Amino acid sequence: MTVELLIILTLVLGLVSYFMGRFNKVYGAVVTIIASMFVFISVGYMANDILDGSTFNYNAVKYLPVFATFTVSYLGIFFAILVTFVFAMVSFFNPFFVEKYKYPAVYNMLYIFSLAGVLGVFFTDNLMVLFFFFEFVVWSGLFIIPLGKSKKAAVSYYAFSTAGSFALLYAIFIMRDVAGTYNLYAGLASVSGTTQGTYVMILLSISAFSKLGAFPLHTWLPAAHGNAPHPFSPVLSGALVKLGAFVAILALVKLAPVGDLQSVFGSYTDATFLYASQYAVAILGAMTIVFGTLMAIRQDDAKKLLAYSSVSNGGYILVALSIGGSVGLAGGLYHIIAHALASAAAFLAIGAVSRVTGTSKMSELGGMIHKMPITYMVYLIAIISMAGIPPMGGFISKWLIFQAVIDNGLILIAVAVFFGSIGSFLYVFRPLAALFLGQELPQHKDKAKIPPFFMLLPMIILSLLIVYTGVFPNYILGFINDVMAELGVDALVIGKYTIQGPNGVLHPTLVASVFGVGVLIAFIIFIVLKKSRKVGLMDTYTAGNFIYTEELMHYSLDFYAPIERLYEKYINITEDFYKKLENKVVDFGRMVKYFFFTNKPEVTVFWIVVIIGFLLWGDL
Amino acid sequence: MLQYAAIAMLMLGLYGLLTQRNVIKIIVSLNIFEIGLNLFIISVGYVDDGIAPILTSNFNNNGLIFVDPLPSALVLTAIVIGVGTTALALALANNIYQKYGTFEIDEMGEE
Amino acid sequence: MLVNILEIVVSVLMLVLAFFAINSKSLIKSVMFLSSLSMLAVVGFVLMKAPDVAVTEAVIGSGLVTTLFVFTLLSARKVGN
Amino acid sequence: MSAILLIAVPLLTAFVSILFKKYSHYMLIAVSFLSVFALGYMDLETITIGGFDAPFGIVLILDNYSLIGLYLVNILFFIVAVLNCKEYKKLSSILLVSLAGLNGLLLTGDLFNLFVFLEVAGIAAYLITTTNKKPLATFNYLVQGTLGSSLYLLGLILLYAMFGTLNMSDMAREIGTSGYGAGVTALPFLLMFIGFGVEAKLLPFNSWAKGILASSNSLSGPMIASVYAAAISLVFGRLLTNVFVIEGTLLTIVMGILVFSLVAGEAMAFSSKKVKEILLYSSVSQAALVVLVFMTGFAGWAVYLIIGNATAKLVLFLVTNIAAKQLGDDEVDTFKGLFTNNKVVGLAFTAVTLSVVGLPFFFGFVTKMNILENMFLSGAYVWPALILITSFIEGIYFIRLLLNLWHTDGDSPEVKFDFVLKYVVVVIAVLTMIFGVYTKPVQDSADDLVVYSITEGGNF
Amino acid sequence: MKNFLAFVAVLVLGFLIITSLNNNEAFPNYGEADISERVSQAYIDRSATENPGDITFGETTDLESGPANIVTAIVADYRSFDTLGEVTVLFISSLGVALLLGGVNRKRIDLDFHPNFMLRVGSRALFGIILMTGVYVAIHGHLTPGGGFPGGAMIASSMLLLYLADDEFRVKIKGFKMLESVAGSLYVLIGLTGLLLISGGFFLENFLDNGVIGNLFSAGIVPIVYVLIGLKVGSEISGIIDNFLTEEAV
Repeated sequence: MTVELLIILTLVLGLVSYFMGRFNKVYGAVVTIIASMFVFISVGYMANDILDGSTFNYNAVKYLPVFATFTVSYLGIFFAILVTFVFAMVSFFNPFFVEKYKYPAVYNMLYIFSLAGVLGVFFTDNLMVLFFFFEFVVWSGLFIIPLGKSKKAAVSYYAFSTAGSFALLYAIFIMRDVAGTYNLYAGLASVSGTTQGTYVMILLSISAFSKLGAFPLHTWLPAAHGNAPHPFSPVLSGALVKLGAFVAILALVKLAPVGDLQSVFGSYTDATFLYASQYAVAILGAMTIVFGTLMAIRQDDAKKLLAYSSVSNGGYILVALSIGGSVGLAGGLYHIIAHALASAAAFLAIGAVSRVTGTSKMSELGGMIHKMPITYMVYLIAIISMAGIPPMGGFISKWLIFQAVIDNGLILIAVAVFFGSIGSFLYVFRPLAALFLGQELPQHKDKAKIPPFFMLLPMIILSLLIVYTGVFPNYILGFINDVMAELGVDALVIGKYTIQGPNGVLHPTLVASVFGVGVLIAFIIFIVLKKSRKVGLMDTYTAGNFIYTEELMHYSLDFYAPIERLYEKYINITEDFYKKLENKVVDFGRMVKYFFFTNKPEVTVFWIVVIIGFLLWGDL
Repeated sequence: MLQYAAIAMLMLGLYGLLTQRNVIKIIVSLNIFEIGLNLFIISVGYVDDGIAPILTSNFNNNGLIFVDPLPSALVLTAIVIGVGTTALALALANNIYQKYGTFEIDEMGEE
Repeated sequence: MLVNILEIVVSVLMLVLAFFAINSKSLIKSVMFLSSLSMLAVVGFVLMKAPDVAVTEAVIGSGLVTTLFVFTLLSARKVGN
Repeated sequence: MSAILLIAVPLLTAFVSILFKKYSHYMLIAVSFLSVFALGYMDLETITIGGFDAPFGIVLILDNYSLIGLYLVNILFFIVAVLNCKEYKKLSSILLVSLAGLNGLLLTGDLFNLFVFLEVAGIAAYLITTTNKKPLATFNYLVQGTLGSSLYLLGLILLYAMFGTLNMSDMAREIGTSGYGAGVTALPFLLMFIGFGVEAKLLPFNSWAKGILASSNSLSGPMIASVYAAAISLVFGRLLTNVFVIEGTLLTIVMGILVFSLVAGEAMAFSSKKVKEILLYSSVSQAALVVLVFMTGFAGWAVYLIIGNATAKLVLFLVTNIAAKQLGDDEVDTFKGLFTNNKVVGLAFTAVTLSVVGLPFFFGFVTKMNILENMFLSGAYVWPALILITSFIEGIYFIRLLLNLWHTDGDSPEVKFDFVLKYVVVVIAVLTMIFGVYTKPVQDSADDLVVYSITEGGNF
Repeated sequence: MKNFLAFVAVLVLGFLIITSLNNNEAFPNYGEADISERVSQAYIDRSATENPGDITFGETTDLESGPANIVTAIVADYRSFDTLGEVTVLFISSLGVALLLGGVNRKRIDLDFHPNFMLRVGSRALFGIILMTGVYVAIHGHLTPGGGFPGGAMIASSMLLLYLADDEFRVKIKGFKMLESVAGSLYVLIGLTGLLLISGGFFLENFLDNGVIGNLFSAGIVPIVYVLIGLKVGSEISGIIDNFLTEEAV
């Protein structure tokens, strides 16, 4: 199975799912499961073969146009296997949600198409093909998002993604101009270290930022993730956003940096070893972390909250990649995995809740743990990983990133990184408390029940993997070392069970077992000690008053109001900026319309006179 | 001289189109523009001491200086085309008058 | 010489008539000015040795177009009443 | 078969048709169909009229370039005619003349003859727009159109006074060999450029466009925005590549006009809330893009751009006008959810819109990408950036429009599209997709077209 | 104020154009045009396809183009295709006027002017004379100034006279339509004859004998074409006049 064949087959499966979907909505959705599992397994085989040093030629191209070429690189495999896995897991949700869409068959088809697009992006070594598939993913997503709640979200998704694609395209043209070929590696190599390299780097960064939802190109992401159909949010956050990380690696790692930082800032900087471009990206990444965290704290909609957490995690990835070095890069790559798994699991959990309740707003939910305990566990594990608490995968990656930041003495960035980490404690536990704990709401009491097995299955698998990445990271880190070797970066020093950072050694397994013991003890205490008594919603009183109505007494609503008040004036700066930009364009358009389009011929005559006069005036 | 007058008439036509907001006046201006244009075209073909480009009795074309006949031919076409457009414009003016009851564009209101 | 003077007179008259035709307050006067302008243009064509054009302009430009203008104004006046 | 028949037969039929009013629309259909059909039997040649070779007589040039243009214009004309012949029977004779005029425009190799056909086609266009029942807008169009073609004639006469010929290729050769600088031709070329700019809707000269297209109907909308726009752009392109020499101040002015048209067109479409206005301002911008591509010397791709735009605008204006007629107005809000009940038409509409925006797998993507690539390779770095920025804006408002047309919170409006229309739009949509995927013939022939139209198109 | 500014603007523009043309080395000064550099020289010498040498009025035969009036030679022979287009313009604008002003039941506009008996009879007589003049001008188009267009316009103005002299008068539209259609069709058909019936022929080729230059019966198809143009123009303009002079019956 060559890459080309895989992509073509995926596209065909997409069409099959469309026609199946026309015939029966659910069958069509089942096809998406089959297709994405098929793709995942194929990529898995491919990865296995490549790791074993197989000689099978995956890159052969037979059917596609001549210029389409593919190269199975470690980097591509790394991303592909992660993303196809997320796709495969999420696809199990499709049959349960497909009923609600306006155009279900279209949803199924586009779901598979975006998968095909992702494969193309990761495996091609031709810049035009890269752009082609990049756009393909954008467009597939574009038509899925409005099937959810909001049309506006789709428009802003399109706007930012296209800005990114066009930046990429322009960068491609520059590389093509210098290298004389559309080959990805030749192109990147040819501009490395030159002036054009700077432009390419900036353009690729714009592309990466827009895709990754990093500050200041992040405004689309919460809207799109928050409003997309429930099964598509995890795909967006866990898989498609990672395209940005892929481009970021091209821009930050594969491209030799330009511009010594010291020549730009003189001796005022704390990062003498970094280049200006990398430092700028790192600073923006740090701002992204802070911004995402602050915004996530304020959200009421759990999906939006997770979306902002995705923004913030994108910031971590950018920081890690721009610092580079073996620790930084390894941290970045590991964080990509950790966040993909965690956010997919978290979004799936919330999707499962929303499926039965019809809302994902924290103020309208509560006490779901009673009916959906497994979903609760999944969500718990996911957010622990997101907050970077051992023994989950998020801890390992954050540890590596911290190591890299501290080791390089980047104080400003370190502050942001730590702030983000603490901030994530603040926000990830709010949905936990609001959605799952607390009082069970009467309006959802009857509807809530344990999700069907096929919805639980992917959630459980994801949770197990999150734990696995936290406890035994070394196998994956070994693979990451291969990737880094291909990228020309020194390998991270890892033992059988240890990770060697610059400031010390981490024993993930040991940490995990300590935590495990702690949890075990806590569980035993929980079992042994006297159980708390369950009371009904009415069977309680507050501040000396009896409660007479079954209304929600929510302690997680406006929980951080004091903190929010500190910055609520500034939250809309970027949105306002884009809004203003849009208004400027609209005003300009209106103005031109007003001045040029009347029902009198004099306007045309006037301009004719002016223009002829202008020409002849020049002659005088 | 007539050439300058022709250019000046072109400009007056433009001036009319630029300032007039009466349908009839606009058509008049357009006509002035076209007359200016026709004069200009003919002036381009004029030769001092040339004779009209018609062979008449007792003449041999050898040694005679004719004015350029091609501009005349072009102007013939241009005049007729001009009449066609003017007729159409006037018919439209008639329609406009029937619809709005006025020839003044400013009194018709924005559509 | 005579021709030159004639040219200048015709040119100046034409320009004056054109100006009046554009700026005249009354539409019918405007049309009449246009018609006389057209007649002068005929003289111009003759001066430039283009008899074919002169004949055509005299019949079509000056006669016919004026008639159409007048008819339009007449019918408009009817509607106006 | 001589290409002169493409002009003579419609004219003859038009003259005859006024005697048989009842059958005139059958004549229209028959003749426009035969024109398309007959194109297959035309040989590429230079046709002399009246037995006098160029530059003394008038010649028609049938080369690859005009053949493609003829195919495009005749097919689109046929489609529009078939869809409207019942409703606008009265206009059949006029449409026949307009067909002759358009064919003449595309074929002629003589600059003055071009003016004549410009007027023939132009007057036909004014009459077609009278069906909008907006006499003032039509009057405005007429005045500007006449002024534009008069300016073209003025420029032409200046050229004639300098170089003494009216034939295109002869003129180009005279200019090339005369040894005068570009300064002497700047004024005539500017005048001619403005003349065509008025017809081609370039921005400072197009105040007629809104009045005409914003209140267009299913005949005038597609006719003006698609058929006429295609023909005018193609002729403009021939002049730009073969005759005009644009340098120095003139180049600055022309580029200024084009950039302004491109950007302002998109901005205006972006700020519009009516479907027809969006389409019309977008076509202003597209027209400027076409001229820009011709100016930068990629005639072949400009032709494909024209083809893409013309077919797309045909579908868009047809669907919009039919829907607007049944719904009463063309506000986006009224149109919300239009396609939930008309999925077939909706899909076709979406496909062509996406092609205009430049989605991969569609024809528009292929042309746009190649234009950008070629521009970039020729060392022009600014134009691709500009085109990308405008496409970005274009994408946003088209996507916004599409989403509105597919999704609604309330009830979807009921609109009936007849079978022929459905068939036509689906075929066009499918073709856009086929040539978006199977790009080889397009890629190959584009280069031929460029070579041909520059070296031989003017019968050098 | 606005008008004044506009006036100044066009004045400046006119000045600029005149200066630019004066400075233009390629543009000939007024009266100094060099015809021999232009294609027109070939029209004067009739040497577009052959070299006939000197041409003498009334003697030289079988030139490539026969009319003694060089302008007519261009309009109706060398560049006859333009003329076809021009006729079409008039045709379509008469159609357009009919479309815009026409209706099913139309009656004359009341002109507030009722001609007396003398005027009516007198104008009938004058009508004939003008009509004859028009036809004459059209037929002699290849010899003298004038030709189809002024001739046609004269025919139309004779109709106009009838309209003005009789407030009940209306042209038989149907008849004019017929004339217009037949004349136009014949023009195209003559063109097509050149193309189709003569082997190796061209559209609008002058396939008849050119005869002696200066004779009434000379110049091949030119007089025929010019008469057809005259008839067509006459009927079209009469149609236009009729449409302008009538209104929808209420």
